Amino acid sequence: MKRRAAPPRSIARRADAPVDLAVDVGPLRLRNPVLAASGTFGYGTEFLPYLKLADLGGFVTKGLSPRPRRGNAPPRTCETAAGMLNAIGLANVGVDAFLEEKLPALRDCGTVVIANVFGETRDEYVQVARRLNGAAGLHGIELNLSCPNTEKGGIAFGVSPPLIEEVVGAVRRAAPDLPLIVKLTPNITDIAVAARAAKVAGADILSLVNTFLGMAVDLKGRRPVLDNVVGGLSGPAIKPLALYMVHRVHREIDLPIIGMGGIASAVDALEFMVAGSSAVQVGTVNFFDPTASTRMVGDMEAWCRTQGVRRVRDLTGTLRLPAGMPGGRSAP
Amino acid sequence: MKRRAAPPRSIARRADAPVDLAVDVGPLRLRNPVLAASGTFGYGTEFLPYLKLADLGGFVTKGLSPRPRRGNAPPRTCETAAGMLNAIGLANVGVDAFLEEKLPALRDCGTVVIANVFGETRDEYVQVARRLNGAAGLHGIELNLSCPNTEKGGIAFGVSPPLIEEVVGAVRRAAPDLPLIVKLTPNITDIAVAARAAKVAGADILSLVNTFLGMAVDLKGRRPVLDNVVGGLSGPAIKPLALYMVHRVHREIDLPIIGMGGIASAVDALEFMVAGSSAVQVGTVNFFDPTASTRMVGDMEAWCRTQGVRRVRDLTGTLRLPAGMPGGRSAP
Amino acid sequence: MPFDVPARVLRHEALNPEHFLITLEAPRLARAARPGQFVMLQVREGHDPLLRRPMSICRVPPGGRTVQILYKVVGEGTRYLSHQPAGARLKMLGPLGNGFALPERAPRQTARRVGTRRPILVAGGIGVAVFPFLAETLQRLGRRPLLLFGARAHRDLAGLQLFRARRIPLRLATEDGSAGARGFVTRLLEPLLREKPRNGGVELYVCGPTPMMRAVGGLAVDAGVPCQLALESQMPCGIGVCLGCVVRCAPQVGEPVYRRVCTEGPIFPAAEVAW
Amino acid sequence: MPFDVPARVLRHEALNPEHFLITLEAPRLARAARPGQFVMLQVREGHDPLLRRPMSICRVPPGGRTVQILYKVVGEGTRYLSHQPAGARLKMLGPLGNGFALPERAPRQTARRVGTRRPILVAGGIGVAVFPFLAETLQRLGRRPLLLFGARAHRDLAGLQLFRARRIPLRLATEDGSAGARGFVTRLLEPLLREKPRNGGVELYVCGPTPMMRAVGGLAVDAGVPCQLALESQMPCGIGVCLGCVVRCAPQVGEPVYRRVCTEGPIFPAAEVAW
Ligand SMILES: Cc1cc2nc3c(=O)[nH]c(=O)nc-3n(C[C@H](O)[C@H](O)[C@H](O)COP(=O)(O)OP(=O)(O)OC[C@H]3O[C@@H](n4cnc5c(N)ncnc54)[C@H](O)[C@@H]3O)c2cc1C
Ligand SMILES: Cc1cc2nc3c(=O)[nH]c(=O)nc-3n(C[C@H](O)[C@H](O)[C@H](O)COP(=O)(O)OP(=O)(O)OC[C@H]3O[C@@H](n4cnc5c(N)ncnc54)[C@H](O)[C@@H]3O)c2cc1C
Ligand SMILES: Cc1cc2nc3c(=O)[nH]c(=O)nc-3n(C[C@H](O)[C@H](O)[C@H](O)COP(=O)(O)O)c2cc1C
Ligand SMILES: Cc1cc2nc3c(=O)[nH]c(=O)nc-3n(C[C@H](O)[C@H](O)[C@H](O)COP(=O)(O)O)c2cc1C
Ligand code: FES
Ligand code: FES
Repeated sequence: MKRRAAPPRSIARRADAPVDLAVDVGPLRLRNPVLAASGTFGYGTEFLPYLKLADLGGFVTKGLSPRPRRGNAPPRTCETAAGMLNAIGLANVGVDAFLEEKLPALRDCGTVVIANVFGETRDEYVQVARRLNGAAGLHGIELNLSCPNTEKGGIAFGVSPPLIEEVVGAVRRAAPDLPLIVKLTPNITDIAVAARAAKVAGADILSLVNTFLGMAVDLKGRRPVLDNVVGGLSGPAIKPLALYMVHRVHREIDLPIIGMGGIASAVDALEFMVAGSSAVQVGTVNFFDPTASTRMVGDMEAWCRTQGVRRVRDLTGTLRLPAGMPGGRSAP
Repeated sequence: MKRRAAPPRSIARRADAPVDLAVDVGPLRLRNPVLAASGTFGYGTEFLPYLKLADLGGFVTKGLSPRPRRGNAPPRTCETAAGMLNAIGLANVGVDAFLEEKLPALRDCGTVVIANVFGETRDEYVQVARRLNGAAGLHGIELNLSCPNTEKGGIAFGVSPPLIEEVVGAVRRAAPDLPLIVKLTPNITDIAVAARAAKVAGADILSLVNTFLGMAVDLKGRRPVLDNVVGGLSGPAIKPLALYMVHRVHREIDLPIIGMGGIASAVDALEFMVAGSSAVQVGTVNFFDPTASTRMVGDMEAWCRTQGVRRVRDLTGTLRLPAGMPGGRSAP
Repeated sequence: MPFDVPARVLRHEALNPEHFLITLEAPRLARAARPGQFVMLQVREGHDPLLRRPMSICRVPPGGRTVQILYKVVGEGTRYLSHQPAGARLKMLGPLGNGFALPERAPRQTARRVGTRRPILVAGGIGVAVFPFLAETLQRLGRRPLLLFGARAHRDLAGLQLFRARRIPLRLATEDGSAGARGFVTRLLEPLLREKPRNGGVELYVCGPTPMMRAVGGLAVDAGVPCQLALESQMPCGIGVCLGCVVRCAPQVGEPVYRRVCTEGPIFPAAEVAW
Repeated sequence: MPFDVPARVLRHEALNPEHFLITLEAPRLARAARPGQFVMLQVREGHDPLLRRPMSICRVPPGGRTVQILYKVVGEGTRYLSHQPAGARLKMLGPLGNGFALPERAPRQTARRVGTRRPILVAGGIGVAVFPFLAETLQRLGRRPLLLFGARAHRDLAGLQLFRARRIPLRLATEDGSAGARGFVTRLLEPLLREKPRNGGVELYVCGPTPMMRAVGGLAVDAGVPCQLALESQMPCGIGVCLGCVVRCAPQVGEPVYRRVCTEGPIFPAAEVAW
C-alpha cells in the first residue's frame, strides 16, 4: 500500500497557525510593527483612499510646532540615486489646528496615533508637548531632535547630549501622561551617545533615524537644487546606514527601538527587527507606493508563516554575531 | 538679399577652442581632474586592458600598511540600493612589496601616482610614510584616517581632532618631500572640524569622503551579511551626502579639496567641482564600469565645450548660494 | 477618489523620436478622470528611478476603460518609460488633482450667445498633453475650443493629430519658424486678447513651461480674462503628504501662502499664483 | 585580454520559467574565451542593480562571434535580465578568470590509452552552465566527457539539450526523485570513484552550490583524483581590484591565504580550497 506521507503534524500546524504580529514597544502596544513615519503620511486622513488606517500598527503625524509654519520656498525636494532630498522646512498646521481639526477626524481610525513634535527652542518643544498632553485619541509623542536650535546658533538639538537631556527632560515633565518617543538624528559621530542622553532624560522609546544631511547641485545653473541649499536624504539609499545605527543603539542602550530608514518591503522591515527594532516606521516608500505600508504587514505575516515564526516580536534583536564580536567589528 | 546670419564669431571660436582640463591641486598638477580612488583601482596595472593610465588625472593605490595584510574573512561585500558595502579589511601587499614590485611597473605610466597610507597606530602611519618618502615615481601620499586606532580602543583616527593632528603632523615630518593629502571620514558630526585639524597639522590637500558605516542583514540566517558585521557604504547612494560635505568643508576651510563619493558620470564630477572640489576621485564606478573614469574625462571636456567653459578649473567653488546664506541653511 | 492600479500597457506609439503616446488599461481610473487631472506613473520596476512621474491624463478614449498619456522624453525616467513594451504592467495612481474648472453645458441654441466665453487653450511644448481631454470635454459641453500651440520647433508640435481628429481649430507658432508663426505662443494670443470681445469674449486654459505660463497669465490678468494655469512642479507623492510640490500663491486676503500643486492644483487661477 | 563591449542580444530563450539562454554578439570576446571563464554582464541600464552579474560563458556557438549564457532567475538582477528583448545592448566584460586547466590534445590513436583520464563533469543546479563549452572543447581535444548532473527537481535540470545535441553522455539525479536517481549528485559520482581505474582513471570538473562542491572536492581529494572546482563568490568587479571575492586557500606551503575568485580563479584545484 503506497501512500504519500503527510507532512509531520507539528509543521502542518505551524504553517496554518495565525502569526501574532502584535508588538509591545515600551508603553505602546501595537497591532503590528509597521507605522507610517512623520512627514510622509500627512495627518493620516490623506491615505484613506488607499488603505485602512486600522491595518497599520500606527502612524506619526507631520511635525507640529506651536504656531503654523508655511515652510521653505520651493524647490523643496530632489530625487537622488535610490533616495530623495527634502527641505520642506517643517511646514505644518500648528498644534492648535492639529488638535481642533486633524485629531478629531482620527477618533475612530482604529490605530495608534503619534504626534511628531519639534521646536526651534526648548520652550517651543515644551509648549507643543503641553498642549498635546491628555489629548483624546493621541497615543504618544515623538520628539524630532533634528531641528536646529535657533538659540544656540542653529546647531541641531540632536547632536548635543546636554541639549538632548535638556529638551527631553523638559518635555517629559510637560507631557507626563504620554509615551515619549525620542527620534534621533543620524548626523552624529556616535548615535549611541545621543541615545544614552535621551534615555537618561526619560525617553520611553527611541526612534531612529531621521534624514541624513545632503545636497544636490544644478550644474548648469551653478546653484543648489534646493532653495534651502541643504536637505535631508531618505529612501532605500540610506537603509544600510540606518540599519547599522539601529544595531549599534540596540547593543549599547537598553530602550525599545522603532527603526526606520529606507524600508520598502517586509524583508527590509524584518531586517530592522532582527537588528534590534521592536517596530519600524516607513517613510519615503509612502510617496512612491502609497499602499506599501499595509501590504508590508501582510507580507510580514506571510514571511513569518513560511518561516515558522509564530510571534513577530520574537525576531527583535535576534541577530547572531560572530563569536567574540558583541558590538561588531568596526574597521571596514 | 536674404541670408542666414552666421553665429557671432566669439561663440564660434569658443566652441572650437580646446578646453583646458589641467588643474592645480595644492602642490599637485594634474592633467585633468579625474583620479581613480583608493581600493577601487588596485595598483593601477590591473586597468591596463581597459584604459590608458595617462588619460587619467592620476590614481590612488590600495591602502598600504607596514606589512602585508590578508584582510577580513569573506563575505566582504554586499550590494545595496545604488551602493555597496565593503569590509575588505585593508588587505594589501604591504609597503615593501609596493615599492619593489608595484611602483616600478608604473614608472612610465604617464600619470600621477598617489599612495594611500593607513596604520593601526600612529607609528604604523609614520613607518609607511617614511618608506614612501622620496620613492621614484610617486607623486604624493593620501592618509586614510578611517582606520581604527588599536591603541585607543578602536576609535577611528578621523573622528578625533587631537588624533588627526597627531598622525597628520607625524606623517608630515616623516615624508616632508611628498604632497600630503589627508582623506577624511564622513562618520562624524561635523566634518569641518576634522578638516580644520588636518589643516593645522600640515595637510596640503583634503580628500573626502571615505565610506559611511553601514550594515546588511541576512534575514533568514539572522546574521550580518558581512563576516565583519559592519562595512563601508560607497556608490551613487552616498553622492548627496558627500557633495554636502565637500560644500561644507569648502566654505569653512581654506585648503584644496579632492571630492568623491558616488561619482558615476562627468556631470556628477563637475557638480563636485562646483561645490568646491579642485579634482575628484571615482571609486565604486570602476567596479561596474571599468572604462568610466577615462570616458568621464572625455565627457567633461565635451560638456565644457558646449557650455563655453574654457578652463575646467574655473568651475571649482562656483556654486551660487541664495543671498544671505554663505554656509547654506541647515534645517531641512 | 483615486485608485492605485497595476495598469497594463495596451499600446505604445512613438509619435516621433522624443514623443510617445501610451495607452494604459485602467477602467475605474478612466471613469473617474476629469480634464486637467493627472496620474503618478511608475516608469519601470525597482528603485532607479525611485519616484513615480506625474503625467497629465491626455485622453480617455471612447469606451472609457483606458487612459492615454502623451509624453516627451526629457530625462532618464521618461526614457525608461519609453522602453516599456505593450503587455507590461506599470503602477499608476490617479486621477489626482483638481482638474480644470469647466464651464456649464451650453444648451444648443445658446452656444454662441453673448456671455458665453470662447475657450482658448494655450499650449507650450509638451504642455499640450493636458488638452486633448479638455478639448473633447469642452466640445461635449457645446463649446468651440481653439488651440494655440507654441513650441521650439516643428518636431516639438506633438499630438496635433489628436486635435485634428476632433476638428479642433488650431494655430501654431515655433521659435525657429519651422512651422506656423515664428515666435512665442503669446504672438498668437495677443491679437485675440486685443480683439473686441464678441459673444462674451474668451477664457484661457494654459499649460506649458513656467516662463510661458508666467507670460500668458500676466497677459490674461491685465486683460481681465479668466485664465486657468496647469502648473508643473517636482512631485514626490502626488497625494498631498510630502509638501514638496508647493507653489507660492497670493490669495485675495492675507499673506502669500504655499499651495500644493498636486492637491490644491495642478490647476490654479492665474491671478492666484505669485511666482 | 578581456574586452568591455556593448553586446547586442541576438536571441533570448526561456528554457522554462526560471532558466534562460541568452545569445550575445561579441566577436572579439567570443574568440578570446576559454572554458571556465566568465563575463561580468550588465542586467539593465541604470543603478538598480548597481553591479554587473558574473556569468559563466556557457558556449561559444559555431562561428565564434557570439557567446551564450545559461542562467537561472534567482533574484532581482537575473529577473531584470530575463526581460531584455532581442536587440537590447548590454555591457559585457570578459573573458575573465583563469578557466579550466585543460588536458593536452589526445592523438587519435591514444585516446583510450592507459594514462589518459576520463573527464567527469559534475554539475549541481545552474552550475551546469559552465559545462557545455568545456564539454565541446574536451571533445575537440579527443576526450569523452561524461556529465553527472544533480538538481533539486526535474525542472532544475536545465540545458540538457546542449549536451544531448553533442551526444555527451549524462547521468541525472534529483533530490525529489522527479528525474534520474533520487538523491544528490554524489550518489552518481561515488560508484565511479570506487571503480578500479581503467585507462588512467577519471578527473573531475565541478560546478555547483558550495556544499555540493565541498562534498565533491572532499571525495576527490580522498580518492586522489584530480579535481577542479569552479567557485562562486560575490563579485563586485570581476577584475581583481576590489578584493571582495576572496576564498580561503591553503597553499602547499605557508599560511592560509585569501585568493581572488575572479582572478586567481574561478577555477581552483579542490585540494587548495580551505573553506
Ligand atoms: C501635474 C503634472 C503633469 C505632467 N504631465 C506631463 C505630461 O502629460 N507629459 C509629459 O511629458 N510630462 C508631463 N509632466 C512633466 C513630467 O512629469 C516630467 O517631464 C518627468 O517627471 C521627467 O522625468 P525624467 O526622469 O524623464 O526627467 P528628469 O529631469 O531626469 O527627472 C528628474 C526629477 O525631476 C522631476 N521632473 C523633471 N522635470 C519635471 C517637470 N517638468 N515637472 C515635474 N517634475 C519634473 C522628475 O519627476 C524627477 O523626480 C507633468 C508634470 C506635472 C507636475
Ligand atoms: C564566476 C561566476 C559565474 C557564474 N555563472 C553563472 C551562470 O552561468 N549562470 C547563472 O545563472 N549564475 C551564474 N553565477 C551566479 C550569478 O552571478 C548569480 O546568480 C547572480 O549574480 C544573482 O543575481 P541576482 O540579482 O538575480 O540575485 P540576488 O541574490 O538578488 O543578488 C544579490 C547580490 O548577490 C550576488 N549574488 C547572488 N548570488 C550569487 C552567486 N551565486 N554568485 C555570485 N554572486 C551572487 C549578486 O551579484 C548581487 O550582487 C555565477 C557566479 C560566478 C561568481
Ligand atoms: C518629505 C519628508 C518630510 C519629513 N518630515 C519629518 C518631520 O516633520 N518630522 C520628523 O521627525 N521626520 C520627518 N521626516 C523623516 C522621516 O520621518 C524618516 O525619519 C526619514 O524619511 C527616514 O525614513 P525613510 O527612508 O523611510 O523615508 C520627513 C521625511 C521626508 C522624506
Ligand atoms: C572595495 C573598496 C575598498 C576601498 N579601500 C580603500 C582604501 O584602502 N583606502 C581608502 O582610503 N579608501 C578606500 N575605499 C574608499 C574609496 O576610496 C572611496 O573613498 C569611497 O568608495 C567613496 O567613493 P565612491 O562612492 O566613488 O566609491 C575603498 C572603497 C571600496 C568600495
Ligand atoms: S507631491 Fe507631495 S504634496 Fe504634492
Ligand atoms: S570581484 Fe573584485 S577582486 Fe574579485
